[in-house]
Amino acid sequence: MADKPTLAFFSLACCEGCQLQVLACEEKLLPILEKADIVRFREASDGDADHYDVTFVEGSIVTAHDLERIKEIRAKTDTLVALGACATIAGVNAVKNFQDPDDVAAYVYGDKKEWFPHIAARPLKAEVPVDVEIHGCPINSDEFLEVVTCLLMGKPYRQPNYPVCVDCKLAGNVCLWNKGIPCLGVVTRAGCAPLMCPSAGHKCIGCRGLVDNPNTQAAKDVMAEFGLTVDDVLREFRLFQGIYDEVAKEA
Amino acid sequence: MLPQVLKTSDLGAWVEALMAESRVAAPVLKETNVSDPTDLKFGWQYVPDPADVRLDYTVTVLGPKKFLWPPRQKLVRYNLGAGAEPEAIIDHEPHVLLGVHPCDITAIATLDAAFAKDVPDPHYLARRSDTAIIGLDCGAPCDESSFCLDMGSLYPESGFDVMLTPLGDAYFVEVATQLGEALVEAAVVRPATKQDMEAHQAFAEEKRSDFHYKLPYELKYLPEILDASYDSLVWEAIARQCFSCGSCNIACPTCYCFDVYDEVEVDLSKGCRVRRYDSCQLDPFAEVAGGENFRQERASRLRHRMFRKGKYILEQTGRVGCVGCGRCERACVAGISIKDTYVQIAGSR
Amino acid sequence: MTEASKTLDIRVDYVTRIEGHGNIVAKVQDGELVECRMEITESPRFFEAMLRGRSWADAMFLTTRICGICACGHGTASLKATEDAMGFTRSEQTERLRRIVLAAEQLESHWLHCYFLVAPDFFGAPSVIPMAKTHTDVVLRAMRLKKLSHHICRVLVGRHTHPIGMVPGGYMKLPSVRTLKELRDHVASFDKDVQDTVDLFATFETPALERETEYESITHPQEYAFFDGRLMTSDGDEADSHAYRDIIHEEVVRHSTAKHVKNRRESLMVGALARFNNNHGQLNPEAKNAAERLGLAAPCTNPFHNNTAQIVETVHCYYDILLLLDSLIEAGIEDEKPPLEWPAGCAGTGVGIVEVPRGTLVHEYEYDEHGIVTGANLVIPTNQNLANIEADFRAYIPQVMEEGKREEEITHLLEMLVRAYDPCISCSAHLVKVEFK
Amino acid sequence: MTQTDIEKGAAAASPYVPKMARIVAADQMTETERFFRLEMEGEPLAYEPGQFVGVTVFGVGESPISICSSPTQGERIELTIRSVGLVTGALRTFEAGDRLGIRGPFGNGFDTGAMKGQDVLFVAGGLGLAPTRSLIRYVLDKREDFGKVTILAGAREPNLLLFREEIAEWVERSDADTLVTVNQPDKDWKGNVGVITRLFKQVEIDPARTCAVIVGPPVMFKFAVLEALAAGVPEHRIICSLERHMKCGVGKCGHCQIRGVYVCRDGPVFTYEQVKRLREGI
Ligand SMILES: Cc1cc2nc3c(=O)[nH]c(=O)nc-3n(C[C@H](O)[C@H](O)[C@H](O)COP(=O)(O)OP(=O)(O)OC[C@H]3O[C@@H](n4cnc5c(N)ncnc54)[C@H](O)[C@@H]3O)c2cc1C
Ligand code: SF4
Ligand code: SF4
Ligand code: SF4
Repeated sequence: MADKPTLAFFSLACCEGCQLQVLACEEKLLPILEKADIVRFREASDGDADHYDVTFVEGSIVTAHDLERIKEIRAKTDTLVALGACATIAGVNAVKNFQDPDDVAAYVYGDKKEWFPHIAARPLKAEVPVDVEIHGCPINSDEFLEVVTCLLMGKPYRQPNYPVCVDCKLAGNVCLWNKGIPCLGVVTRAGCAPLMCPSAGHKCIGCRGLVDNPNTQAAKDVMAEFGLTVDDVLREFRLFQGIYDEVAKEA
Repeated sequence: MLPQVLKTSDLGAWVEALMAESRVAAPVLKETNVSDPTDLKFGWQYVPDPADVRLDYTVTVLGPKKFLWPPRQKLVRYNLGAGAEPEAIIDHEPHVLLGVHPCDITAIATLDAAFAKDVPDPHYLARRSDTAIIGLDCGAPCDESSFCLDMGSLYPESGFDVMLTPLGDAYFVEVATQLGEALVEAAVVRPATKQDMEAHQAFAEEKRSDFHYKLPYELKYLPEILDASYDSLVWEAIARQCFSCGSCNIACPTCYCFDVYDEVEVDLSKGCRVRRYDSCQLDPFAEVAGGENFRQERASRLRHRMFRKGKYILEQTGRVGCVGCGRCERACVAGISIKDTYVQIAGSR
Repeated sequence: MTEASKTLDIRVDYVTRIEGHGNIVAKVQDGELVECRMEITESPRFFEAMLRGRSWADAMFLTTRICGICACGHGTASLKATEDAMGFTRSEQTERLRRIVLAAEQLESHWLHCYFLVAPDFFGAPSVIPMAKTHTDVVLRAMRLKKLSHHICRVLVGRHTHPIGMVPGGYMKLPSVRTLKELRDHVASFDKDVQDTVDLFATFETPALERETEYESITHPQEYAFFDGRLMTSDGDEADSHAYRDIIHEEVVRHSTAKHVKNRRESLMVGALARFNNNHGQLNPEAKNAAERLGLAAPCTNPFHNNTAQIVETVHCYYDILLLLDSLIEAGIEDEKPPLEWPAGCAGTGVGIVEVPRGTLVHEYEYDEHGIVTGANLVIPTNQNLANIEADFRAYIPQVMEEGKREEEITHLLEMLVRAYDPCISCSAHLVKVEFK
Repeated sequence: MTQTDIEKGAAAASPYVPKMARIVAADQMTETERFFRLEMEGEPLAYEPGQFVGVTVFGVGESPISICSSPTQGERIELTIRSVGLVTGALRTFEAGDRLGIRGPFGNGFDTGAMKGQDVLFVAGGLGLAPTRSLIRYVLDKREDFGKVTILAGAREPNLLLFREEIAEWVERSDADTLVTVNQPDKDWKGNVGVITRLFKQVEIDPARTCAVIVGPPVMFKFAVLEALAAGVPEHRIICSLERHMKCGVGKCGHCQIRGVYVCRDGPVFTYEQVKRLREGI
């Protein structure tokens, strides 16, 4: 890495909420600006460069054009960081993958659907090598800062590999299952604390994808005990795609 | 000091007096169940307002352990760059834990033993020695998950400075230490009368009849029964439902395993070493470089927890590793119960 | 005026995004505007299709992901639509809490836009980053204010981007009165920053452009409407929420993955200026005072003044939040529980309309009797403005060419016009490239 | 615990604060293993062969690393570190003059007292040579205290063999038998080929007076133990050093626990008899 590494931000199909989470680091971004040059970040400024030491890309690949772009970006980048659920596990964009693609386009654009070609939504890693993943929809500002700190120090970032339950208990939350609400925290990768959904009283919806080696069989059994059908369970798991694969395989 | 009596209506004033001296942590109402508003959920908190204290509480997700040993605790601070100059961070200030149930008093004694043993851990012990404990006796089990009677934690003989026994509209106040005496001096109390003594006695008798043994054997046989069950198929069967989510460990008042990692400030000028609660049920807990994981199977991890709670901690510290509070069972989405497991293994081989 | 400036070929890649990116194309040949359009090239995301099959309990999770900037607005509209379909009547408490969140989002978005993207133009800075050194106090104030709006959302709905905890029928977790009091005191301490913002923007000079258009917003007899009200336009149309199609006519255009919208004229405008023009009489006294200091009076037909109207709205929302907090604190917090089940046998259509920072937002869902979405339509504010932006360009490009402006000046002004609409943050930061031929 | 135990402990020094050490020599031994010689900045470390230290790279973390030197060599300590992750990876760039944090020494170390007068058979595979070297040097430095000394060392490939020059010196010694083998030879390799257990055929073991010190990766350990047992060495005189995940070094964090035993405190050196009873040991 050069003396002052160059950072770039891009977005593909997404809500750009993850870039907002980066902005939400607020004054904590200032020391980063001292240590690195942000050469591309449309949400705050303009400009560009031929090569990026670190590139953060949010959003999923949903068109042939996106595919070209991510390959171009990859070619100019040393370390590619996938930012947020859309980029890491395809996020909500993938909900359409479970419907007929033609019908999807027709529903929104009617007889003009051919004007807007699209492909099945996929995460970055489906098309190019990704070096670091920051999960979440949206990402957690603190985790972003941690990743940047690691990158600036040249040390690898290790993402949490334990389920949301751990942080949820640490926060002293009453488990939602105890309140009769099925929550995906038991199989979802942690890292969202302190802004995790269960702390706001809501079930975990699995936006950070599955933890390594989840016991999805147990998840299905427990959900079935709660009177949920396979369809219900799939719907729960499907919102952020990554989770879907595992469960669908077994369903 | 002879036993005293504190009127329930004077509790608030006492808490206020205590709060003038130091922070006071106590159970407060956290929320009510969304599907059943009569189902109250309590939690331990530093009390913002004396009126919030709820000594009628039953169970909490986390015990008062978190005040003695914060879930995330900074151990060492240092500089990055030339002179690291690492130095210990030992922060503590006097505080009072008000309303600690017998199981948690016992659990704190286990933690004391673990952290004082061999190489003492001042990060815990400094907080501990600055802690005053006001116990609160239980007249009936919290719920089906509790088996404190079995685990010998229902009648702690020490580990508290004051013990309160609820007697209708008053608390029977017993002082166990000098510190306890100082605490009670801040309260409006009157010496216990003969009637109070009788009421206290009646409470004890009722308590005796309200708690029932749930294990089919005595606690002292548990280590042996566990040993005999090591190769049992029970572990595999139970573990099939286990998510390895770690909730059981995190909620447990006697668990003290931790992870240690370094945190660096964004300007890369300083860092600190931090520890946080860890769980032996998590996948990477026993993994070493090269990918070797000595407790790869869910079943072996689950067994390890049950053994640790029923045997290892006892052997290590001389104090019970499980106090029967039932928190792990309540926290477990899969409904895995340590009590039921201990019952089950009695008959397995 | 030189011959060269009679020809203009503007091609701006990645200017705007509704759900992302867009380009501006404008061509002038021999002084005549021959081509002018706004291409929306954002990858299509098909939210309406994706909603089908989702349950009533998580329609909001999906739709908040349309936009990270207006997530609370989408959430609010989505919940209103679902509650409408369920036949659920919200409590006063729920409404007050939702209003605060919606107002906090206006603050967040307007401040972010005005300080981080618009202000650099007036300070002659390329972006906010160098301003951290040259205008430290302004940048620090901007950060403080942005943080304040974040803090409000954080306390009430966990976070601003993709709020959690608010659900159909109420809240999964209610704040305590103590929390609200702390929040109120915290919010109240920003009074000076809010007023200083008005003074700062009062010193900026707005470019001249007058083009009357149809202004659309919701309106409410008792208040400056954000959360609730009937749809209206300045041309005199009014409609109930279920009849929103009487005013909002959507149309698919080839060069845009975002649909265009029009009513009586070729285009209409939504957003802060439209709301100000339609409802200015109901602004609170502080906001009226701010409008005066900013020199903004209704009706205002200069689209550049959308930024000015945004500043007026920040003042309104800020003081409104304080009032709402006061009323909640006074009433105390009732331990209300949201329904956990879909009402048996209930099926039908629900519409939720709210004003989000960029204008009127409509969510319409059709539910079956199990509470599963069977059809959906979403009208996004920036889509509604697209045709109007094109119309403004048609009016403005000849005007600035007529005025004999220099190359860089035109570039800068066109940029500012795009920014004034605040179609999204990323686009506003992007330079408009002008090539003189 | 009594009140005084708690109060005494509250005033105790934190066991988690590293002491500073300066690197006096650093050498890349193989592609992945790096050798360090350290000098403590305060008091020198008093340690036994087989003990380990916690090595801190500030800002990155800490790793348990065996001391591979012997206390008979003087005050400086030596470490051999394989780069596998966060901390060990960061150490790749550390050079002479750089500073590190050191905690410890931790663990029990080899019971040199019990080995006195006995024959010692060393079986060291791969990185296992690091902790073993500490004892080998100790035994060779106090040669008259021990009986016959046999050293078996193995590596996957010749260029992965650690301490090559030192091994060559050991081979030269007349008071010790040293045999080396590699699994996959290269064209320059002249010595033995094959897994380390094959070397057992070439040595004579008097089971009545032999201590077998076996340290290496789990597979190697398993088969080397079988060889030693077959040669008649009793289980309590087969000695090994275990690797476990460790976070504190002082018997608290629970990571290194095997059943009731904390490897950092009760180990890392165990007899095979003990390990066998632990069941989860290997
Ligand atoms: C008693 C003992 C003596 C050792 N002696 C040496 C030695 O002389 N030379 C040498 O190169 N290595 C030695 N090791 C192994 C060394 O400690 C690990 O390789 C090192 O801790 C990995 O740390 P890391 O930060 O580089 O890797 P990480 O990036 O943290 O992790 C890489 C892998 O190592 C595992 N790991 C992480 N931390 C530890 C830990 N504290 N203990 C064990 N595994 C861990 C992780 O689970 C992961 O699988 C010894 C280990 C023990 C227990
Ligand atoms: S992951 Fe979520 S928050 Fe991030 S860009 Fe995608 S939709 Fe937005
Ligand atoms: S809480 Fe239950 S499911 Fe989670 S690790 Fe513990 S036993 Fe397993
Ligand atoms: S093991 Fe379970 S019952 Fe026992 S003390 Fe821990 S949480 Fe309570």
